[in-house]
Amino acid sequence: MTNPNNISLNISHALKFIDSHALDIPTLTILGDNGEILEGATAPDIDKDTAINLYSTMRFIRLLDERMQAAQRQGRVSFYMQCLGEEAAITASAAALKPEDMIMAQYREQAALAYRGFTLEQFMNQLFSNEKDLGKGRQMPVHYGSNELYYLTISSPLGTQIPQATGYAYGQKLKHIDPATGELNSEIDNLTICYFGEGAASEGDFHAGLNMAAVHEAPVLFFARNNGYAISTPADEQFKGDGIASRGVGYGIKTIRVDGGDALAVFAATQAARKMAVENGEPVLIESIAYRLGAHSTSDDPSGYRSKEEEAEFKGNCPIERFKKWLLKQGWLNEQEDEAEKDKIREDILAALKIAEKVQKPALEELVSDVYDQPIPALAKQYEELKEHIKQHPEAYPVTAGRIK
Amino acid sequence: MTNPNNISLNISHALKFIDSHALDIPTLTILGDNGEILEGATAPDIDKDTAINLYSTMRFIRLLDERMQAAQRQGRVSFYMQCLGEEAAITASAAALKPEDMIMAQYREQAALAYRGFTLEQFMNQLFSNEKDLGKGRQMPVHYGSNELYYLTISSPLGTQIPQATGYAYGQKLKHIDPATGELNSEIDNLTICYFGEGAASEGDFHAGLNMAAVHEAPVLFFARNNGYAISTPADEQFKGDGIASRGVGYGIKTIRVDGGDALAVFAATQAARKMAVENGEPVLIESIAYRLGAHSTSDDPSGYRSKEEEAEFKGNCPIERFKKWLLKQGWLNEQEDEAEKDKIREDILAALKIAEKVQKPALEELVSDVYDQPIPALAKQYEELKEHIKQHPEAYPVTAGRIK
Amino acid sequence: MAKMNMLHAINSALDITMAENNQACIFGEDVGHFGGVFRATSGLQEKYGKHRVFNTPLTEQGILGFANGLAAFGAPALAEIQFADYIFPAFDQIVNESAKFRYRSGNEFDVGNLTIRTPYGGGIAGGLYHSQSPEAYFAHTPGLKLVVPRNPHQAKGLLRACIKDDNPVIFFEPKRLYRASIGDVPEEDYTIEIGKAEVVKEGSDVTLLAWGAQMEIIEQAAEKAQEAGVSCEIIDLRSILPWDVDTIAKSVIKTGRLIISHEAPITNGFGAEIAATIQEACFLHLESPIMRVCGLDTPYPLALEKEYVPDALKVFAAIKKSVEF
Amino acid sequence: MAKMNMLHAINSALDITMAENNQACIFGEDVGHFGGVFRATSGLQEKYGKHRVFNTPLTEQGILGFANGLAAFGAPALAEIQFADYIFPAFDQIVNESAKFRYRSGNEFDVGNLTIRTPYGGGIAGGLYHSQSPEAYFAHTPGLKLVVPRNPHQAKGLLRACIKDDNPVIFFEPKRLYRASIGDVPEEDYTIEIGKAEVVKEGSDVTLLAWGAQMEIIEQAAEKAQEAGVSCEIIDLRSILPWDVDTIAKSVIKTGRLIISHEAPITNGFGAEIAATIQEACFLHLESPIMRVCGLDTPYPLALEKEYVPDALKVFAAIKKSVEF
Ligand SMILES: Cc1ncc(C[n+]2csc(CCOP(=O)(O)OP(=O)(O)O)c2C)c(N)n1
Ligand SMILES: Cc1ncc(C[n+]2csc(CCOP(=O)(O)OP(=O)(O)O)c2C)c(N)n1
Ligand SMILES: [Mg+2]
Ligand SMILES: [Mg+2]
Repeated sequence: MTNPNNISLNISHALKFIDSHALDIPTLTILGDNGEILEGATAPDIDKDTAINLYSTMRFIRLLDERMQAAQRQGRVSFYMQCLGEEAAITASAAALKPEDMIMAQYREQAALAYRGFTLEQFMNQLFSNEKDLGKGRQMPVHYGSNELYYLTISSPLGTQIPQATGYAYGQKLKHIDPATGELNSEIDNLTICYFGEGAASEGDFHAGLNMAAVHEAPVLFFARNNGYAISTPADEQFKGDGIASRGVGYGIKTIRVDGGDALAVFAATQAARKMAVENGEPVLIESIAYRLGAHSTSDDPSGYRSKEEEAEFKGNCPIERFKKWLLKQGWLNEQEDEAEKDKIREDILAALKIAEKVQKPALEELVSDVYDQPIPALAKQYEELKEHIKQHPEAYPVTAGRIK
Repeated sequence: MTNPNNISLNISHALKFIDSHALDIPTLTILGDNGEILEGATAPDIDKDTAINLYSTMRFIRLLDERMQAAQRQGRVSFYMQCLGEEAAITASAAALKPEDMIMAQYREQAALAYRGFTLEQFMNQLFSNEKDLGKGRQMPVHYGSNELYYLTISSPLGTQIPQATGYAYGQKLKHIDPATGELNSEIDNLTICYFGEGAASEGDFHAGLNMAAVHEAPVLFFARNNGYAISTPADEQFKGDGIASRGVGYGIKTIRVDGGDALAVFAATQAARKMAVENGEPVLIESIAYRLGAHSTSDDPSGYRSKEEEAEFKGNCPIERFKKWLLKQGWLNEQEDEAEKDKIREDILAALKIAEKVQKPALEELVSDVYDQPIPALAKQYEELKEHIKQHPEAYPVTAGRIK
Repeated sequence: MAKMNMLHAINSALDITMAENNQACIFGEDVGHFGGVFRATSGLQEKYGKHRVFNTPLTEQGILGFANGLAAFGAPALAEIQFADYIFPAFDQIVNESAKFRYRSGNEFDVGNLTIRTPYGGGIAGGLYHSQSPEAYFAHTPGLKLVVPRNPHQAKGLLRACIKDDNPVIFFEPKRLYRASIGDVPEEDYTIEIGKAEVVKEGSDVTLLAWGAQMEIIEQAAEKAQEAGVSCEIIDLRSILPWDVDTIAKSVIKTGRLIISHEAPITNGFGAEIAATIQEACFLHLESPIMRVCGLDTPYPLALEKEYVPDALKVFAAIKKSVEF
Repeated sequence: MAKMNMLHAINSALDITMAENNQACIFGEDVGHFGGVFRATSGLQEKYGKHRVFNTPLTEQGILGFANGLAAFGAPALAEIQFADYIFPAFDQIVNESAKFRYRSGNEFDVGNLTIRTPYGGGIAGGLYHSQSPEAYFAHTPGLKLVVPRNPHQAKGLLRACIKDDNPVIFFEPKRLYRASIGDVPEEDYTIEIGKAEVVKEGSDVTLLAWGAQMEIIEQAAEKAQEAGVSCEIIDLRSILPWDVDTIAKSVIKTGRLIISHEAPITNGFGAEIAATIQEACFLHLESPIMRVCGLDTPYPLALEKEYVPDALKVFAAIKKSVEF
C-alpha cells in the first residue's frame, strides 16, 4: 500500500457493506478424540522427548491443580486458579518455543512455566508466600515469575502484558536490525509469546499492543485463550465478532485459530508461527479454542452463571487424555508406568506442600525492599519507625517480630 | 454463533494462516471529477434543498477556514484548524442525519456544526473566547459545542468520544426496548454519529467503543476520517491493516469505505448506514478516504514531514468543486450567483470577526462556575479570596478587574 | 428497619434507584446475571431486565466512556469497577472527561448522572492488586465528588445521595466490611448529605479522623486511649471531595490535636491535604503537630500485610506521641 | 559551554544517551522524522536510525506498555508523551505497572531503564488540555521518581541523571520555558543528583519553595519582597519523588516561614504533602502557618488564565500575610 491513506486501492460504485462476519475462520484440528491423526491432517514435526515432556507437564499440572484446589478448600492456601481444559493449549505452545523465548502470561499458564522447569518447590513457595518465594511473598497465589526461565512475573491488571510483549519483543529484535538499512540482517534469536484470555482482549491495551506490534514489526506470538468465559461473562457478552481471530486482519497480522484441546494442532501452529515471526520480524495471532472446564478461581462458583448441561457437554474433552492416546499409539508411553508415576507425583506434591507451608514468611525488610533499587529516604525512615514499633509490640506482629535486626 | 466460545464452527486440518490482508475492501465512489455520476453508480436520494444546503455549508466552511487561518497569522486568534479536503466527508455525512441525531466529533468537523445551523457569530464567539461563547471562553479555539444543535462540545483528548458515543446511543435506544422481551419494539428515533481521525483510532478508547457498541447493539455511526496523517505521522506508521475499515469485521460491525471527496458517496453510505442502525439497533463503521490538504493546525508546518510533490498530487482534489459541478449539471446552481454569494460571505465573515474580537472576555465568576453544578465550599472561598486580591491589584488583571461584583 | 450487611444496603439503594427511573442502568464486569463478584447487584437483572442491568466487555476505560456518554444523554449511569485497583485504565475518562465535562462545555453538557461504585481497601489477603485505596489519586481533580461509607446505614444513605447529586461521584466501598459490617438500615429511601463529616464520638484531648473501613481502627485505638486516660474525638470524614473543613477545624480548635489515618500510602495521600489545610486553619490552636498514620510508601504487600497496615496499635502510638509532645 | 535553550539542552542529553548505548530507543507521537511537536528530538532519527527513534501509533497506553516491555528487556526506553495532559490513558501502565514492576516480582524483573519525558504546565494559552501540571497524580505512587527542571542547565543534567537512574522516572518539562529559558550548558555529559533540592538564593525571613516554571514566579515575588524589606530564601525542589525534606526543613527552621507555590490546583497538590510533612518536622519553629499559592480548584481555563495562575503578585501577597501573621 503506497498511498497516503494506507489502504487497498479498489474502487467500487455499488453501495454495499462488508458483512459483519465477512471472514470465514477455520479451526485447525489435527488430533482425533481417539488419538488418531485426522484425515487430511499432518502431524507436526515433534520428537519423542518433546512429546513426553509435553505430556508429563500436562499431567503434572493437572495433579498440582487438583491438589491445590483441595488445599484451598482446606484453608491451607488463600486462593488458587486451575488451568483445567487448557493444559494442551498452554503446554504445547510453550513446547514449540526456544527456552530463552520470553513468556508473558495472564495467570492461568502455570503449565508453560512447569514446562520450562520451574520446580515443584518453587511453585509451592509462591503459593504459600513464604520467604523462599522468588516474588518475596508479595503477590497472591499463582502470580509466578522467574527471570532465569524467561517467564515474566504475573501481574493481576488484565491486558497490561500485551503492549509490554510488543516492547520486549522489539528489544529482542533490535540487534538484528542493520543500522544502515533498517532491515533485518539475521534471523531473530528469540521472540516473546504473550498469553491472554478472550476477556482481557477487550482491554484497550490489547488494541495498542497488537497494532504497535504490527506497525513496528515486533516478533510476538499473541496467544489468545478463548475459553468461553471471563469469570461469569460469556464470550457472546464479550464480543460480537468471530472470536478473537477475526481481529487479526484489522491489524494486518497473520492469524490462525486452533483447537486448544489438541496438543498437536497447537504445537504445529505455534511452531509455524514462531518461524514466520523470527524470520520476517512480524507478530502472529493465534487463537486457541477450549472450554474453561473449572471455576474461574477458588473464589468463584460457576453454578451461578452456567448450566450443568453445558458443563457436562465439555467435561469429556480432556486434552491430556487425547494426547495420551496419541502417545500410546506412537508407542511412546506405557500406561501402567504412567499410572504409577501419577501416584508418585501426587505424593511429591503433598510432601512439597507440607514443607512449603511451614517455611517462614519473608523477613520484615522485604516489606520495603525493591520498591526502588535503593530505598529512598522517606521509606527508609518509615522502615526504621516500623521496626521500633514492632520491637515495642512483638506480640502483635508474631510473623516478623522475632527476626528484626 | 451458539457455542460458548462464540466462534464460527468450521474445522480445518490444513495448517494455514489467514492472510494479514484477507479482506478486499473497495472504496465507494459515485461522483466523477467532472460532476458526472460514474458508470455503474447510482446517485443517492437527495433533494434539491438538502443538496444546496450541503453545498453552501461546504462553501461557507472553506471561506471561514481561509479567513481564520489568516487571522491566526495576523495574531488575531491564537489557534485554528481547517478541514481542507474533508469538507464533503463531514458535511455530506451530517446532511444524511436527522437534526436531533447526536454528533460527537473530534475537532475538524466544524462543517457538521455549520450544517446544523451554528451561526457565524457563534463560531466567532468561540474562536475569540469572548463572553458570548457558549463554552464560556474556557477551551482553545475550534472546541465548539451546542446542546441545542446536538453537537457535543469538543474535547481535546483524542478518542474519548468514541466509547461515549456508544453510551449516548445506548441511551437513545433504551426507550425503544420492550422491557419484557429485551427486543427493539420500534424504530429508534435518533442515533449518534461519532467522528474520529485514523490517528485517534489507535487509542484504546476506539477498541472499547466499537466493541461495546457491537455487543450492546448501540446505534452509532462510527465515522473514521482517514486523511493520511496524524499531525506528522503518516498512516503507514499508524497501522498496518487495510485502513480502519478492516477492523469492522473484528468487532462484528457492518462496514463501508467511501471516497471522502465524493459528497454523494458519503451521503449515500451514511443514509444507508443510518437506516440499518435505527432499524436493527446496531452500529455501523464508515471509513472516509480523503487527504488532509492543509496543515494539521496553525501550530504545524507540514513541509517538515511530507513532500511538496505529494501535496501537489492531491491539491486538485477539491470536494467542493466536484460537488458543485454536479449541482451545475443538475441545474440547481447558478455559477455567477454563487461567486457573488462568496464575496458576500467573505464580507460577513470579516465583519463578524471584527465584532467578536471586541466583545469582552467572560466575567471573573466564569472562572469558577460549572466546575460543579453548585460551587463547593473550598472553591467558593478561593473565589472570594481571588476577588479580594484582584480588587487590590486591578491594574494587574485588566480583563476582569472592572467588572467584579 | 432491617438488619442488613453493607452489600444488602448497597443493593437496596440500587434497587430504589432502578425503580424510580426507568432509564437508570447498572453495568460493569460480571454485574449482570451473576450479580457482581461480591454480589452487590444480585437479583437486579432479573428484576429490571438485561437491557438495564448488564455485563460489559472487560474494559474499564470502555465502561467509563460508555458511562460518560449515557450520563450525558441524561440517564442515571451506575457503573461498577470490579476492584478499585482496576480503575486506572479509566483514569483518563474520569479525570479528563467526567470531571471536566460541564466546565469545558460552559454547562452545555454534563455528566451529573454518573455514579461510579468500586470496592476498595485491604484486609482481605489481596496483595498489590486487590487492596488499593486510590481515593487520593482522584482528590486532586476539581469536578469530581468522592464518598466513602463506614457501615451499612451510611452506605445506603450516602449512595442514594451520590446518585441524586448532579455531579459525577465515585463511591468507594470498603470491601472488607461488605459482609462483616451489619446494622440497622431503613428499608425505605433516605439520603445522607454529601460533604459533611460526622462526629462519631465526642472527646476532648485528640481528634482522630478517618473514613471507610479505617473508622473501625481508629475506634479501637480510641478505646485503648480511653483506658490510658486520653479522650478522643472521633470523626468520619465520609466525603473526600468536597470535604468538611469546618467540622474538622472546629474539633481541632477544641482538642488542639489531630491524627489522620488512612490505608493508602502516606505520601500525598488525602491525609496530606487535610494536614496542610488544618495546620493553616488552626495554627494557633495546635498543641502538637498533626500526625498521619497511614500505609507505608510501598505497594500493598501480601505476606506482611499485618505489618504494613495502619492498625490500632500504630494509631494508639501516635495518640500517645501527640499528647506527650 | 554553549548557550542553549531548554529544548537544545534536552536534545543534547538524549543525543549523549543514544550515542552511549546502541539499544536506547526514543519513541512517542511525532518524535521521529519531525522531531516532536516541540522539536525536542530533532535530528535524532537522522542520526540514529528509524529503528531507534520512531513515531508510535497514537496511543499513550500503548507507548507506556511498549516502554515497560522494552525497559524490562534491558534497553533504555525513552518515551515521550506529547503533552502531560495526555498522560492519563497511560496511567494504569505507569501506576500499576512501571511503579510496581520490581516490587511485585521480588526483583526478578524491573523497568529501571524507563524514562518518560513530557511537557507540562500553563502559560501558553492552552486551556484545559494543554496546560496541566499532573505531578501530584503520580506523587502518591511508591516506585516512581518525578523530576522537574527549571532551566536548560538543570534540564540536561537532571535528564541524564533520570536516564541513568535504575528506576522508572517521569521527567516533566516546563514547556513555557522550552524556548524562553536560555542559559549556559556544557556540551559534554554531566548529571545532577536526583532527590536533592537546591537553595537558589539564601534569605532569612520566609522560605519560598517551587519547581519548574514556577521558579521564575517565586523569584519575581522575592524581588518584590526584597523591595518591601523582606528577605526570602528561594528553593527549587527539583525532585518531587523522592523529595528533599532535610533541605526544606533546615531552611524553615531558619526562617520560620514557608510558602509553597505550584501551578496545579491546590487541593491534594504536592504542596499538601510538603506542608503536611514540614508542619510536623518544624512544628516548634513555625512562626506562621505554611501557605500554599497554587492553581484554583478548577480545570485550567483559557480566557481567564491570568486570573487563574499563581502569579508573583499572589505569591507576594502570601509573603506579606506570612510575615504579618
Ligand atoms: C484490569 C482488570 N480488570 C478486571 C480484573 C478482574 N478479573 C480478573 S480475571 C477476570 C476475567 C478474565 O477473563 P479472561 O481474560 O477470559 O481469562 P480467563 O480467566 O478466562 O482465563 C477479571 C474480570 C482484572 N484482574 N484486571
Ligand atoms: C490523547 C491525546 N493524545 C495526543 C493528542 C495530540 N494530538 C492532537 S491532534 C493529533 C493527531 C490526530 O490525528 P488524526 O486522529 O488522524 O486526526 P486529524 O488531525 O488527521 O484530523 C494529536 C497526536 C491529543 N489531542 N490527545
Ligand atoms: Mg476467558
Ligand atoms: Mg488523520
